[in-house]
Amino acid sequence: MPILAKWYDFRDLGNAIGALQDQILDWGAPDWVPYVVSGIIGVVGILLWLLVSQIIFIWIERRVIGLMHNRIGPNRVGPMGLLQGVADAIKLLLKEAITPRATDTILFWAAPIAIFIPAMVVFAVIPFGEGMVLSDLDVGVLFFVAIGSINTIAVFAAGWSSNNKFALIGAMRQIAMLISYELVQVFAILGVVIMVGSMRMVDFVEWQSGNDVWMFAIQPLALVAFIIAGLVEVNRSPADISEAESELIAGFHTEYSGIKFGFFYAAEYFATFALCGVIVTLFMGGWTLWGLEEWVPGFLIFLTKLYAVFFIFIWARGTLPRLRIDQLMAFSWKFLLELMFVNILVVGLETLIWREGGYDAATVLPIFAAINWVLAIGLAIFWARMLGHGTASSAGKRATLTQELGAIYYEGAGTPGA
Amino acid sequence: MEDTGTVVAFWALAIITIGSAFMVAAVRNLIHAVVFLVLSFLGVAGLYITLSADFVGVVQILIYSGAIAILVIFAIVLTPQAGRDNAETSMRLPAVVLSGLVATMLGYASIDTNWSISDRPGFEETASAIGVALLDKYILPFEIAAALMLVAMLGAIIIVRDEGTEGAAED
Amino acid sequence: MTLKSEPYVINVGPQHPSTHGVFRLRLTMDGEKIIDAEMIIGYLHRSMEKLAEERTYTQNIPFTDRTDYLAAMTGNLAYVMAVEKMMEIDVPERADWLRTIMAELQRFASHCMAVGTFANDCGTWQTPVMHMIRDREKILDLFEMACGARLTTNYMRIGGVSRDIPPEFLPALAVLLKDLPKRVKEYEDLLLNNEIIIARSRGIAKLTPEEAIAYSLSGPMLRGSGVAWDLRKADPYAAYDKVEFDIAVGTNGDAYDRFAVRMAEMLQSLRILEQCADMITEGPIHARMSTSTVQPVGDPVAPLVIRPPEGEAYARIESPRGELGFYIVSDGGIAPYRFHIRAPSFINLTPLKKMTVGATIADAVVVLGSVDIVVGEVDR
Amino acid sequence: MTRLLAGQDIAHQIEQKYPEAVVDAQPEFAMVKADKLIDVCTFLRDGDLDFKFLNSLTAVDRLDAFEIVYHMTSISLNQMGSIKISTSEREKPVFPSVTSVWPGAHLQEREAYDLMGIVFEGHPDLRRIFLWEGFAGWPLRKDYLNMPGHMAGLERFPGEPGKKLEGRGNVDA
Repeated sequence: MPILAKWYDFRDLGNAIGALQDQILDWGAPDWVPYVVSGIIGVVGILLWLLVSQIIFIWIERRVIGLMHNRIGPNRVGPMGLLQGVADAIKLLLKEAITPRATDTILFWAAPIAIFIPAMVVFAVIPFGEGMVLSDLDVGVLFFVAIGSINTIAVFAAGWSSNNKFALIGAMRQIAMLISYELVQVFAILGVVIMVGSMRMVDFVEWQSGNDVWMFAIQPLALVAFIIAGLVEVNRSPADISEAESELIAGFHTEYSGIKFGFFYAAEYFATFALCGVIVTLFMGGWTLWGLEEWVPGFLIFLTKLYAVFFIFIWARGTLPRLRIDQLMAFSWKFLLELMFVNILVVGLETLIWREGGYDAATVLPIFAAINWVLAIGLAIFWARMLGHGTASSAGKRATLTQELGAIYYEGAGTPGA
Repeated sequence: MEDTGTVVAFWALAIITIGSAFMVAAVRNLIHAVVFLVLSFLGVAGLYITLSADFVGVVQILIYSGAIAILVIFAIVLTPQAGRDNAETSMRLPAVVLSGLVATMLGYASIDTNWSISDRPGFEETASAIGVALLDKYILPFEIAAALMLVAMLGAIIIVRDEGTEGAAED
Repeated sequence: MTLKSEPYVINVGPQHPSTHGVFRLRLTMDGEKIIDAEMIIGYLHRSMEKLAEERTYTQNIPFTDRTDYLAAMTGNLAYVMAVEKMMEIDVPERADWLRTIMAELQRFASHCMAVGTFANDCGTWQTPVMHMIRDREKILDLFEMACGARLTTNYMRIGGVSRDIPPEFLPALAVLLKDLPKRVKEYEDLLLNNEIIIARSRGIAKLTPEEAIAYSLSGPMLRGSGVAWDLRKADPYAAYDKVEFDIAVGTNGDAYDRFAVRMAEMLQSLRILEQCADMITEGPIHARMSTSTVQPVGDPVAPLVIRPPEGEAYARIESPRGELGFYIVSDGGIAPYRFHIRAPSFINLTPLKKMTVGATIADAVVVLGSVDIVVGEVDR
Repeated sequence: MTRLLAGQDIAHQIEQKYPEAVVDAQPEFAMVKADKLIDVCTFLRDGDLDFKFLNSLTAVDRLDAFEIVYHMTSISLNQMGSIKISTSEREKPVFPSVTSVWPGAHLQEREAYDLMGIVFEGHPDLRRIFLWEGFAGWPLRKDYLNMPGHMAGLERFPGEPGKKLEGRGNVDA
């Protein structure tokens, strides 16, 4: 496929690595050395990209939120404030990492690392481009969910060991949220896996480019649920409950300072990048864009899509207020999970009909898309009405205006927030 | 299984698993014990992956270190009487002797028997193989397990429910 | 199988992002539920009532800016009206109009802060409050144009106002009155119908009208519980009897309704300002003081030392937070014998314990946001 | 307009129910006996005067006596009135607490206790509200931390001609 299969054809990084491996073998190294070398190059590549994009995204996020607040955002450090990320990193490095006296030192020291590692390991599975996935597990998506579930322990260790009431409440809230939204996340992915028929990340991309359709067009409900569950998992507003500034100072990482806090801060960004990566791979066609990947290197398309999804998270953070912890839990157990069950049932039936009936994709996919869109919207409204959301008593109401002095307008009908 | 990478990985993971399992019993602080337990779960998951049973390995991470560890943590945190350290027992010596005996017996048994290496090639697609096996060959145990878990969940809700009805009901 | 859980105490404040100043709330928690709430105040207590006894009536005017620093104009107006009531001075009409304009501008600016910080407490990342602070800046510019100060205005005098508004004030006000209503409608659509804010504040800290009156709440707290009681209508002062406006009333007495009442009052303030802008008359801005007071050399209009007759007076106005009253006792001296401030924020906090017990920390923050306290006025 | 009820009208109403409760009736207020306060206030609240809203409760130190001034409003009738109670006890003035009649007085009575040292019997939680527990003295009293022979308050502007109040010396030119 690549015309110039030379090592400098960077459209497919595989060439460079392939040329390097042959070179090493010519030097007569044992057979496992090129395997290790390409692994290291892959890891270093991802690490560099992560650090650079995190530093840039600190600036982009604060600028975009600044524009939403019609103020300027960081512009002091470097030209147009571009070095803000670097300044933050240096500041965190130089600050003294205080360990409060009565903490459980081993856990206190281990928690930031325990949060940082899963956020990095997840990138092994995400396919950046053609042949550019660090380890092509055929249980790729499940690996992403499993690693996501490890940082629950790390959050608990952080909250428990810093011996601070606020941290403990934050940690307990975080664990409760993570567990209930992990279910929703797994079911959202299940819908997609059923339709694609495999859990390999590269298969998702090939399925979507093969049928020339993006998965979110066929399964909107799964995308919405996955984004909401993702928001909760990476603890970003409107679900940043455990570090809700207005209530608990900074949730489970109240007691951390210096580079330990830097790890928490970086881990949140890396987890969000990973989440955006998985969203793009599962729902938005990974590195393919209707044939554009022939000319433009796949990973550039993938990264632009990833940054676009990240922008949606920033947008949500800038505008939406925060839910209370019990409302968030009720939303997951009473609303999202039921929608996911129905979604899996419908997708399962559709795939069964498609596989058994032997129809080809072009005729059957538009029908499925129509069914799923109508189902998503209808089901959401119906179920919300069932739970009493859309009814009159909980609608927004302006204050009544009156001229009559001393009159009583109290109805007392308002039901507490559902 | 013989190339150097997996052997090195095997021995590294074995040491991690056994070491953290031993630390679970030896360490004083209960929460540290749980963290070491999680470490040993991850070690076992690594061992599965060296045996190229990747689906089981990943599910091991998801289920054991993701859910069951949290269960254990909540159990520890919510039981008020549980002191935060491994209780000091006078049975320390007999425990060591007994575990030593069991360890040597198992070690001898595993080294002495000559395991027959099956010649069938390893599965590439482990996930679908397990899925197929679960849903046609072992469909009955699969359904029974599902029913059992459902009953257990309902039981848990009922225990909490009637105890908290007056509190939870109206507000 | 009851789980034995011992309650623990959490200090929300005095240094805390959402307590609107140095206000400390000590909560005894059982898990997520609050079982006891106690407010500890006094961190900003400057004992103004003692200081005022050592200064002449005119020297006390700057104190009234600093009790409720978010609504300085209404603070001046209340004190000045109390002294005028004692000395039976009637204020010229232009001064009345100026006082009404300044009071309504101050109400709009203060409600901007109140509504913005309430949305903040519900969790929005400072976005609404930033937009509202931008509108508040425009009003502070008007204040600066009128009396040179943005926050502690010190604009009113006993018998009138300190200086007339410059010629470019009214055109600037007209420009402002053209685009502010659009802004407030935008906030209403964005915040009033926002499901998450409704979920967070509907049904929180409900107070029936009888409870609200018994706890002597006033302002948006009282009107939020459905009692249509507004001092601008009940006891019209300055030029309020010459302008048309409505009283905004809530129907469920919860945090959401107080928030909705404040939003509606912002629109009513703009309506009053439009009428004042075109009905304002020319004329003197300060009453001619009777000779019984000590006349300084030079300016016969504003006497340096005012000596009210012996007696007492209680005057009250509708400040953005509620009924702001001044009870002044005079013994014929040049300084007030007793200077008592009836602070609406302080008294609106009476049912705080009843409102927060049983809720969670997140609700306690929303309740505090809906009460809209200014700690300078709470502690005096 | 809010109708200001004269002290005499209020006194007249009170006398019908409690004949000997009224001590003095001035245009601005009606002075009531301290020990009859609770009955009078409950009557004022529930009677046809309908004073359900307590505006403010203020303690005044009249050198020879302590006064508590209650301002009340009737929202339904748009009327306002005020009553006073007084005691000459200087060391430990004690008054009955009206929190049972108007819960709104809770914080205001604690403030009066904290700044003026007036004890309110029957108050559910009488503690200092602004100052810390160990604070000595009551700041708002006229004789608080006074220089001997000098009473607080500006009586005459230095160099100002005009009459000088007895017993109220201040820094004289």
